[in-house]
Amino acid sequence: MFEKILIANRGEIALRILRAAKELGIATVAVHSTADSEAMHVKLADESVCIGPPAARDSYLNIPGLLAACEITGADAVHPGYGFLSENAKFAEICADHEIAFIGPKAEHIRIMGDKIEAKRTARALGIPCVPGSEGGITDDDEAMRVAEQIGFPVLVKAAAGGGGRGMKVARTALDLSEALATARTEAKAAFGDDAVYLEKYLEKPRHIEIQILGDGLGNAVHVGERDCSLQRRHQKVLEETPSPALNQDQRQKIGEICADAMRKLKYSGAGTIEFLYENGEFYFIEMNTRIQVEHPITEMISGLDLIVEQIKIASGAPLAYRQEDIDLRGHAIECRVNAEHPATFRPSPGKILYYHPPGGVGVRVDSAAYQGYVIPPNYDSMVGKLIVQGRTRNEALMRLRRALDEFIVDGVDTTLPLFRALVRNSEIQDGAYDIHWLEKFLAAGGMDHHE
Amino acid sequence: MFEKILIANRGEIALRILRAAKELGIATVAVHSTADSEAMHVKLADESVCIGPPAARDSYLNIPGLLAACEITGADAVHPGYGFLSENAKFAEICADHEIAFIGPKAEHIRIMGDKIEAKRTARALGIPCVPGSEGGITDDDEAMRVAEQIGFPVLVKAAAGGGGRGMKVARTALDLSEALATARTEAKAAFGDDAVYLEKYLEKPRHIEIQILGDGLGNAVHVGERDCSLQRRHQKVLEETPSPALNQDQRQKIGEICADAMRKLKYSGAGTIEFLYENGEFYFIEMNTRIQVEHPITEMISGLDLIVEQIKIASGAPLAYRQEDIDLRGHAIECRVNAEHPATFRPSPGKILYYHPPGGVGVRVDSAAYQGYVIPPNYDSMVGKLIVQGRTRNEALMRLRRALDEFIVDGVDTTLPLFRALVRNSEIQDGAYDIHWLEKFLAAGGMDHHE
Amino acid sequence: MPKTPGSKPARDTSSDIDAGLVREIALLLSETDLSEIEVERGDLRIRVARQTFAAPAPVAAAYVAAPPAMAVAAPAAPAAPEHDHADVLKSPMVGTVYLRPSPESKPFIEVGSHVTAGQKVLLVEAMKTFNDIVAHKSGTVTAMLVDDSSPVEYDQPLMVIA
Amino acid sequence: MPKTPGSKPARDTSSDIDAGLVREIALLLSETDLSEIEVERGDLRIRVARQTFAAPAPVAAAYVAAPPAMAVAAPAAPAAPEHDHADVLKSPMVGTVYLRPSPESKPFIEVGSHVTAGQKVLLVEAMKTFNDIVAHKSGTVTAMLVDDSSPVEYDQPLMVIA
Repeated sequence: MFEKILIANRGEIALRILRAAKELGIATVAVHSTADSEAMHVKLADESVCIGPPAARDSYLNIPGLLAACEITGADAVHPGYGFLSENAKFAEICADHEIAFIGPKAEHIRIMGDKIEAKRTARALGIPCVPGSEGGITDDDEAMRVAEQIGFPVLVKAAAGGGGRGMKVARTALDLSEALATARTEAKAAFGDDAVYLEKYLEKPRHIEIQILGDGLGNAVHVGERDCSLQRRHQKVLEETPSPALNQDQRQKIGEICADAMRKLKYSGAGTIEFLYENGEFYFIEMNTRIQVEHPITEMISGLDLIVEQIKIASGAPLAYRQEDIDLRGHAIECRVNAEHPATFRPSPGKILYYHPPGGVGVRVDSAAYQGYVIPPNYDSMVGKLIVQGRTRNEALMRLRRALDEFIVDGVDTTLPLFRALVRNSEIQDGAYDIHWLEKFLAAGGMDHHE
Repeated sequence: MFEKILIANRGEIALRILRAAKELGIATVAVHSTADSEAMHVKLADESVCIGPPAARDSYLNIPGLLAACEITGADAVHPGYGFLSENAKFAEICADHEIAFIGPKAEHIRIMGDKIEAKRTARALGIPCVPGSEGGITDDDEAMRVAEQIGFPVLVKAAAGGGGRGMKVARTALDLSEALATARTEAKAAFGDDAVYLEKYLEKPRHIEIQILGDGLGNAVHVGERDCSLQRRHQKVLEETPSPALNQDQRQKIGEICADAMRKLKYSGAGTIEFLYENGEFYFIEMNTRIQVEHPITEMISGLDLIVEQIKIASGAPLAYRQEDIDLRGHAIECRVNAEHPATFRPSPGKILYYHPPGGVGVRVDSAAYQGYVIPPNYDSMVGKLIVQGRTRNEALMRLRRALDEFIVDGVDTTLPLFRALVRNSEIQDGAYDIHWLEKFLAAGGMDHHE
Repeated sequence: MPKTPGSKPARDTSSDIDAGLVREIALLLSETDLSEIEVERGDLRIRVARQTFAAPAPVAAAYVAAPPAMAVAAPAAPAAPEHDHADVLKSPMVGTVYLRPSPESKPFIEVGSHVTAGQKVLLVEAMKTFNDIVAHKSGTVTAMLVDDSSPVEYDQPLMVIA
Repeated sequence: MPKTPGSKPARDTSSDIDAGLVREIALLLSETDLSEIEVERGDLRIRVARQTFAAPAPVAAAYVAAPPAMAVAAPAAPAAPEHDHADVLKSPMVGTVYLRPSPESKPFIEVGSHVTAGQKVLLVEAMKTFNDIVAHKSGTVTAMLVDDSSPVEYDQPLMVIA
């Protein structure tokens, strides 16, 4: 096991990693920019090192600075958290070159999954379901119809050379197809000088469902259930829950096993998340994140695993201590990402927290680096903390979330707490009847207009 | 189910009950003395009623005031918490007379268990093991030896008419017995004018182990494992854990089943705790508490049950929704009672909390009615709150407790946090090698002398 | 580090600021239990503040369903400070207050009535029992703070006898 | 906890500001139990404030094992305020500082040395690379704030050139 872990991150995830290290009896080094010298994890760490000015490129992304900090403190491992250098294959390699353990997967796997095309190719090869479509460009209408019927309507006609929505048309039925093809080709020709198009399955109201996996790099891997992260605004997850209200036990087990099996084949090492769009019972691979994710606590709540501890153990060379049949998921968990933003306009609200009182009691977990008197700097993301609740049933979790939200006080800055207080009282959320467009529609329809 | 619950208590248990009621969608009425108008549960309750001046006898023990508060708010149930009126059979009866549900057992069972002699008689009749001894007074040495050999040495020779330690002698072996008998008789004669003595098993280093039970009053009952509450100071529990480091699975199951079976025979209704002294593999009944206990959260952490919710459901007439085989205890939980007292002298320290920051993160639960700016009144007990941790193993729970204690900040008053920081680092505590005398010995030996 | 706001260059002369006025306002704030006084006239602005640290005690967040219109808790607090403490007759118990002996009767007393110490002025019903509430001093009833048949808390102001 | 040292007058060097007025307002704040006084007139704004409650920010509790004797964090804070900010040469990177080109050599400079802006005065090693640290101004070295071969943080004061 490691002697001393350097935490190459900030905010709540830095504190999360610090807590895991402390519970393992491992010494901690906090690194921080000049803007973060008052951060909670800096105060709690065994040692701290200032590595640069506020701009992330000069501090949290400053590889020489991080390695120098390892050198002067004698840290033998680095945990990159999420964001920043967590999916930087070069950083993982440089750490290895300096004989510092990178707590994350092999650089090779970070690199593959960081390249959209390579990731999809790899996923397909590993048996992970992807969005079906034509293999290459299509010029012939009859061929297009054959492919469309094979993948099923609606289909998306896309310029092969395209991007940014230009030359994209949806054909909802066979009757629409030739017109969609013609229009897409004309637009593609005009925009890119190339009228080749390809077809892809079009998803109208997908959910975002992701599978948590753990592998030990020795060919052992398990899945730890799914997370439903469909409540998003501008592609940012807002509220996550597990299990997904949309899946049954068979579906969960099937997609989970596909993912775990893929990771066994890949000899993947560490924690990872395979993200899917889900519609009408089918899963479609989006990408794989080769790091811990913001929403990992809900998986911890229902599995009893400590995912950061697992990451550390795996990075230290330990094989998985459990097999798939040992993973026993129980109850229901929900996470709200509480941001320092106006709950209706989402205008960021950095500044000083004048009063802070997190909720407590049974089934409530708060992962937050905030405290009364803490100044949320304007330089980084606006997360104040994560409120996580668990219950034996989804209803119990929702009722618990409601009461916990009502106890949570953060004064001095705007927060998104009122948004969650509205969501937890919304009947569609209560019914689990939402997709990735739901939240933006709710906001556009004035769902938060009555907020003062 | 009830429409509105009046919470006839204060402090953290009042908040605990409020949280459970909110999660069940039941309206809440907080009652409070004039000293508690700023209490958190008063602020969070749907309604609040001031029922009297600070003295408990005029407020929290004021039965007419509580009933009037029910009347004017229309509450249809009362939760008495612990302490105050929670084990007052008369209050339970008066509630019934006023058609207000008392969330607790039948008055009859409160009364039986409130009478030491009656309780022991009932326990014995129900098959619960009690301290073995002679049935009545013994005058003959040979008979004494027979009884002593039957119950096993060491034995305690007690004046039948006695009390207050007068006429009590320990005989560690058969060789000591006749001298002990003679001395006890002489003392008994001198003190009480009666030389009749009786014998009882003498426990040298017992642990305090208690069994949580739930019954529905219809003959169904389960046990929810044990709690080891051996760490005590002046008969006050300080730190509790479950499972007990002293029991194995067979012992747990055996004593648990005895208790559950006794409650089935009794048709006990609600939550209750059967307290034992435990030594050398044997259990000896002390008393039964017919209410929720301070340390109930550790049982919740390993069972997944919400015991307050269960109390409410049972009081509303619902039969138990689970059988013994459905109770699945997992992992390990520890509770620290954080009091506003000096950690070495235990001098109470009421006053204003100037800064309050509870710990967070995985496996940490804080049940506390404190907040920054809250004034701990001098009128009641000194509890600031309870820190509860859970882990998959005892070691994980201990490491988690250590890091959570280091995050916990309560400024403005003295607290016992430093005591717990010392205990969690003590090797005997880590080994689970403690009995009911351990803490007082630790303190007497200067265990906290180095505390500033 | 939080930068001090307003580091813009100052060119104006400061001599027109009346230091005495600032002092007076500051002392005024000190004397009172206010937390902030701000005075503005033309381009002159004076603001004095005190962090009373009336720590925003945990309160049910705004979204909490508004409590049912319950007369019990609300009136007590605002009403009290307006009257001399010694003049306020407070409820000795929790219950329901009655201003008249029976629904058909006239009220025991009304605003303007003269009462003598010990005189029955109200009833509070608790547990089906009617409890006499008597005047704590002699004087004139200058304000009635509760309505007939309304619930009252312990220590809730009932009327003012001045 | 870090108490705000007395008062914090608007940060400016303009000679137009009546220092006496600022002083008077600051003293006024000290006298009273107020936390803030702000005066504004035209372009002039004077604000004095005090953090009345020394909010004890979360700190590792007393029982936390004392951190290993690590020279990195500690010296920076106390050393800095003693010197005029502009005179302090700070580390542009995290690493290990060396006062001499090689273990056998003499130090680049010593207290009392005269240096010219741009002159190499120290080395900071990071990732096996030695980086020249040059004087940010010309003057006399009046204090050396780090020891040879000690770890330094970003922005940590290294020496004073006055």
